Formats: sequence, structure tokens, C-alpha cells
Amino acid sequence: MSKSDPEFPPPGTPGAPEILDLRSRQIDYSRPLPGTYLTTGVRAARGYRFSKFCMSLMDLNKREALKADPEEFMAEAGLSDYERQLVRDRDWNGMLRYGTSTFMVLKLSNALGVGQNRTGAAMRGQTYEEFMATRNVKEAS
Amino acid sequence: MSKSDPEFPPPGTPGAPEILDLRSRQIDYSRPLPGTYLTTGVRAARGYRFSKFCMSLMDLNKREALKADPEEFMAEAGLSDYERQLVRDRDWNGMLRYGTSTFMVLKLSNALGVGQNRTGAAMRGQTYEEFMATRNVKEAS
Amino acid sequence: MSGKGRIVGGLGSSHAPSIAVALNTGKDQTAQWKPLFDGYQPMIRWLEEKKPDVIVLIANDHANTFFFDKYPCFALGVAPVHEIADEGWGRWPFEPVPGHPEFAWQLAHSLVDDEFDIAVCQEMPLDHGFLTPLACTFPPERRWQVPVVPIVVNVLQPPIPSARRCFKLGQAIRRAVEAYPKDLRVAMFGTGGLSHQLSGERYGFNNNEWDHQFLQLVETDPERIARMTHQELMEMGGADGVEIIMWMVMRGALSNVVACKHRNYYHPMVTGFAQMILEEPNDGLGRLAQAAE
Amino acid sequence: MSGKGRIVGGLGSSHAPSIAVALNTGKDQTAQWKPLFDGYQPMIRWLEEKKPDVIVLIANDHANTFFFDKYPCFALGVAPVHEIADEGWGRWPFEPVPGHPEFAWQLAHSLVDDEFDIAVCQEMPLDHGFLTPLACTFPPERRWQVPVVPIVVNVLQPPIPSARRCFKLGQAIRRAVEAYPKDLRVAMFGTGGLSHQLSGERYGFNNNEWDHQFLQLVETDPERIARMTHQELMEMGGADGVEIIMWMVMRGALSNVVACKHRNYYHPMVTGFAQMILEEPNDGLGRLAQAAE
Ligand SMILES: [Fe+3]
Ligand SMILES: [Fe+3]
Repeated sequence: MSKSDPEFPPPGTPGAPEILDLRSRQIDYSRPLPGTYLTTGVRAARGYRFSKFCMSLMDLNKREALKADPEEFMAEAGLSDYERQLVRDRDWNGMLRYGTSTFMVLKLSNALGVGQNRTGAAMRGQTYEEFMATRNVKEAS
Repeated sequence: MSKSDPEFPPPGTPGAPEILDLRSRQIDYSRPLPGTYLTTGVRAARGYRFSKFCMSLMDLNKREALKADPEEFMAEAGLSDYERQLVRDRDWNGMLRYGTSTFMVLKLSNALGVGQNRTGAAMRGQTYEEFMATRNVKEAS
Repeated sequence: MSGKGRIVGGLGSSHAPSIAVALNTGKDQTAQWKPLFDGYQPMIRWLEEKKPDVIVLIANDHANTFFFDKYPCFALGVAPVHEIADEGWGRWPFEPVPGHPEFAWQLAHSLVDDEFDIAVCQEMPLDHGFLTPLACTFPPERRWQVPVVPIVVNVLQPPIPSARRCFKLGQAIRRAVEAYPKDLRVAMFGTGGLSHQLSGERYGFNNNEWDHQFLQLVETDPERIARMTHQELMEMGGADGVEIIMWMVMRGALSNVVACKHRNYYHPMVTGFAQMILEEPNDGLGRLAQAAE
Repeated sequence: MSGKGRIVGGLGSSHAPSIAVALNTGKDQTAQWKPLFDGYQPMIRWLEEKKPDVIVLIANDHANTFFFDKYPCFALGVAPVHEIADEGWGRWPFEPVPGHPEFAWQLAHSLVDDEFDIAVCQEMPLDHGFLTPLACTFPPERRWQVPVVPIVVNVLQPPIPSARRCFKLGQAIRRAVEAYPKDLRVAMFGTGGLSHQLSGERYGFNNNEWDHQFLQLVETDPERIARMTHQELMEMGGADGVEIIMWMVMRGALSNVVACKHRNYYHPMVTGFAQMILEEPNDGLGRLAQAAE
């Protein structure tokens, strides 16, 4: 199933809602931070339903339901096709670009049994071992 | 049963917690408003449990439980003797003095089937008819 | 002004659950209620004529949307749609109210950049504080044609913001509007008051003279109100009359000199009800633009 | 100063869930963790010596106490006791933390009077942002001997307050303390940072040089940090490194010239961990009092 969604098409595709980025006088939009996705302005609005989904996983019962039958759980939570595909693909950076807060992505990856540094390694496009080799303390904490 | 409470004695009685009133530069404590009880500072803290009790009555099921067996309902809600007696006495001004917000008292009186202007008349120490006689529009709205 | 947004004027109105009940039960033409609802007719027409793209609506929560576990000082609703709050007896029979996320988020960023520490709310159901002024100015066939950006002000649980702070919030809203990069006609709408007190032996306190004075001052000399403490406001208008500070948010967003196009006052029971239209000069383009023409 | 409250100094510390896990599983003396926990020893002793009556502890929520439906910019906990937040895997094994309602309510009123639009919270469970710095500076036998007034700063969901605004909040806290009518020894405690980023291809970004520079500036020239935008802070310290603005609340409450009594830095994994003690001159009585002696 593709990541297309009539309601919230992926950013940059035709029909995607315009996102005005000239929001904060604290951010210099002419100097985008590499590999960084800030949920400023309406970007947070686009990610809100998905953020709520991640937040619901604070509840152990919800985490177990997700584990038991992810498709059923996502359907019940009312996720769009696009959002479901983000989860199926473990597409952490896609979630961030979509407008999901860092801490929501980490709550979701935790619920899916992926530790923080494994999530981070995947965000970097590295294996866990490659990532750990870049750290001062090399063993898992 | 008397309105004494080891934990929260009525204001002004021996053993009652000191309430520093020098709180807000917006309030002139040397000119107390007659017949007015502001929940400034720790006064709101003293009334917090009771306010939560009133707020719970937003739920229709809770209102029905209160109506069906007030003593049972108040016990389950963990109200102190002092707080229960405030309810038994419909002592609206006592609730306000205790630190309960106006809108919490009105939610409670509504749940007890006492309309806003009947509650207000009682606060003024008048009958409903006496109070209504002071209004420009005399019939009930 | 570097952007293209403009403020076309400000409305003021009381709010009360009884107004929604009267409206929804068809009592608006009774002897008791007609003097109030007549006061909304010029506002209905003004909104039809001025055609704002968005209304910034300022009201207080009445412990329906927030509770004292976590009570914000100012809260801004940025949702695409605002749900209707349940005040304990079921939701008011109104459709959810459309928001304006794009402008609302810009406003949120601008206000925080201007050192207003607002809570930003992606879900903030509206209670009668918002709904009664809105339902009275948008008759059923026009609901809800204009999106609303709601701002909640704490007037319930001290500490509450000063009249001065509310006035400054309005000024900051104007800066955000004038910096907005797209054409946008904004109407301000302050609600609450006038004199009333719903608690204690002073229940039912009113002060018609002060209410009229307030309406005069809010038009011609809002700085006088900005200087007043809560103590003074409550002495004059009752404990709950302090909520007129929410008219000051509306007034702060307007020019110094505005045209009062409508003013109505009616005091049937426990609250001094008032309505007002303050119009910006030159359809919101300001005196400078006017002079340059 | 007209009151009798005084600020005796400020502490700074990073916060992280991994710290609580290391502490509670007895790993604090392992090679990996010892350099961090050693850094807390002088802070433990300083708190024993300085005997504050209350700690104003500044941290951020990590979407455990608040959600984005209603997200405050600043929130102040005035409860008698602060519960422990459930971060989704059960509560941390800490006892609830005592508050200081009397001082906290005075602070709430003073801050709102000073035009800080804080949310006032009568129930605000604390997450690791508060709990890890606290657990590290209060060993089990001393938990929780000093009441805590917690302040939450939004660093999660833009718009977030500027470094300047946080610095000003600290200055306003000092005014409230100095106006407090009773003897009260207050310690400030700012938490968070230093450099880290937990998202995107830049995950794991750190900048040890900037971290050391920050520690130097926060002691000697906080105005330099107050001038920095979020853009600059994030370029230097990573997207999540922006949370050092919470150290600025602590610093804003201190005198211009303070004595740095301790400074530690350790960077094992993804976060630059730091600790700091900044002591007020003359036990918080200030330079004027010192001169008069
Ligand atoms: Fe109101
Ligand atoms: Fe943090």
C-alpha cells in the first residue's frame, strides 16, 4: 500500500496543503538545520492525529493491542493509509517530516520494541553497531 | 455532626492553617469587598479537594449517584466531615469562604436541583421571592 | 505594516448561558429578552458588510474546558475545528465552529515571540462564553460562515491577568495581524461582563452607572481602564464583573481613535448586558493610508 | 528588598531517563556512569551546607504531564505534594515530592502581576525532567527533605519561549523571593541539556566545545546567551539542546556576579551531561548587605 492520503498527502506532493514556514522570529528559515524536522506552525497540526495515536501508547493495554494486531489497532485508531504505512515502514524520519514531535516518535518506537538508540541509528541511516561506534562509551547502556 | 475537621478546620478557628492574604498586587486587602470571597492564594488550595468533588458532578452519572444517596456518594468521594456538612447545610457561603470557586459552588447547587438565582438568594440570606423583587425583570427567566 | 493582514474593527458583547437558552427556545422576541436580542441586529449587519475572514474571539472558560488542576492564564485555540464543550447537561445544540489554523499558528508564534506565554491548544472545546456571543451575531442561516480563533483568558482562579496585560495582548495581536503575509480581514470580539457578581452576600450586585462609564471609556479612553486594578474593577462592577478585562484584549488591537457604530445596554436580571461595535478608520487601512490616498 | 526571602544560589544539571535507570539499578559506580555521578557529590554537599527551605526546580515535561491538546508555555506547580508521572512504563520508584504551597502561590501571584502568563497547576505530576536531577542530589536517606516548587517550560512544541524570556522569568522569580514576607532560603535549580538531538539524520549530534562555552557563559555572561535565537542555540547544540534555556531561568534569578563552586562535564552517549553550582555572594544577602556589615 502506498503512502498517499487524500486528506493529508505527503509533504511536497501535488495537492499537499501549503505550509507557510515563516512562523517564528526565533527560526531562520533560510538556514534549515540539516537532518532536522521542527514541528513549527501548521506542520504540528498535520501531525496531530498521528501524535495522539503515539500518545495513546502510554497505556500498556494499548501497547499490547498494537503488538497483538497492528493493522487492527491502527484501523481502530482511525489512522489514514499514509499514517499506517509510516508505521509499517518504521519510517521514523517520515513521521518527523509529517509533523510528529520527537517524543511522540520515541513513544511509538518504544511501543514497537525498538530502543531509543536503535531508533536513532535508523534515523541516521546506520546500523546500530555503526552508530554505537561513533559514541564515546561504546557498550550499550 | 459539627463542621469541625482536624485536617481543615474552618477559617478563623484555632488550629486553622494560617492564610497569608498579601498575595496579589491587584487586590487591596485593606479594603475587603463586602460579601465577597476571593479564592486568592492558598485559600484555593484548601478548597481544592472540594472543588474537584463539585467538578466531578459534570458527569450525569455522578449527579444521579449524589441524588440517590448523598451520604454514600460523599463518603466515596473522600470528603471530610467539614465538607460533608457544608453540603448537608447547603451552606453556599461557607463553601466560598472555605476556598471553593464560584463556578464550582454553582455546579454543585445545580446538581442538587437548586437553580442559580435560588442559590444566589440563599447566599444573600433572602427568599427567592425577596430576591426576585430586587430585579428589573421580575418573572423567572 | 509589512504584511497584508488588517483589523477591520472590534465587537463587544456579554455572554451568559441564559442567552443561549432564550435563543434556542425561541424566547428572543419576548418582552424580557427582546431588548437584548435587538442589540445584536446591528452587529449581524456589520459582520455581513465588513466580511471578516476570521474572528479573534476572546472569552473565558467557566471550568468546562479547563479545570484547576492545570489552569492557563491565556490559551489560544489553533484547531481546524473547535468542538462544543459539555457544560454538564449535554452539549449546546450548535455545530462545531471552524477555526483558522494557518492564521492561528502564526498568531501563536508571534505572541510567544512577543513574550506572551500563551498555552497553545490543538483541542479546546468552546463553552457558552464563546458560543452565546457567536450564536447571537450569526443567525442560524449564517452559522458558521466565518472561522474563529478563540482566546481563553483566566478570570476564574486568581492570579488572573491585569487589565493592562489584556490590553497589551490586544496590541500584540495587532502586530501579528499586520505582519501576516496574506490578505486577511480580522474582526476582534471581546466578551464578558458587564457588572455582575454570582457569589456571596453580594450576589446580584450591579452598577448600571459604572457599566455606562465603562462603555464610554473602552471606546474613548481605554488607558483609564488599563490603569485599574482588579480591586477597583470588582468594587465598581462586582467580583465577576472583572471579566470586562476581556474587552480590553479586543480594544488593545484597535487604533487609538475608533468609531463607535453601535452601543446597547440592558439589565434584566443579574448581569448588565451590553453590546458594542467599534470600527477601524478607513476599513482597517489606518489613518496613514487614508492620508496618502 | 522589602521582604525576608533570599536566593542562596543556583544549581544546573542535565536530566535523562537513563540517569534514573542507572541510579535505581546500582550502576552509578560503573566505569560508564561514575564520571557523571561523581559530579553530583559537590551538589549533595552544597545542599546539605546551604540548607535551602525550598528549591525552585525548572524542567520540561516530555509529553508525560501535558499533551499537545493543551500545551502551556510556563506552568507552575503549587500543590502540597507532587505526584510522580507515569511515563508509560509505570511510575518511577520515588515517593511523591513535597511542595511549598504558601511560597508557590505567592510566586504565582507575583509572576502574573509581573506579566508572566503562567499556567497555575494544583496537580502536576513530575517526570524524569524533574526527578533525575532531584534524585541525584538527594541520596535515598535525604529524600525528600527540601520541598520543591516545580516550573515547567515548553521546549517540545513550538512556539517555545526565547532564552531572553526565560532569563526574565528568573529575574521575576527573584523579585517574588525578595518580597516574600517570611525568612525563606531559596535555591534555584535549572535542568536540561546540554547538546543533544534525538531526531532525524542529525540524531546523536553533540558539540562539546559549545557545551563548555555555554557553561562559561552561563556563569560569567548570561546576557550573551539571552541574545541567542533558537536557531543559533539549535545550530550549536542540536534541536533538543535548546532546552538549556531552562538554565537561564535559574541564572536570571541570581546576581550578576556569582561564584562558580563546581562544574563538571561528561559525554558518554548522546547527551552532553553537565553539572554546576553558582553561589550567591554573602549567603544570598547580596553585595550591599555585605558592604554594610
Ligand atoms: Fe464569563
Ligand atoms: Fe528534557
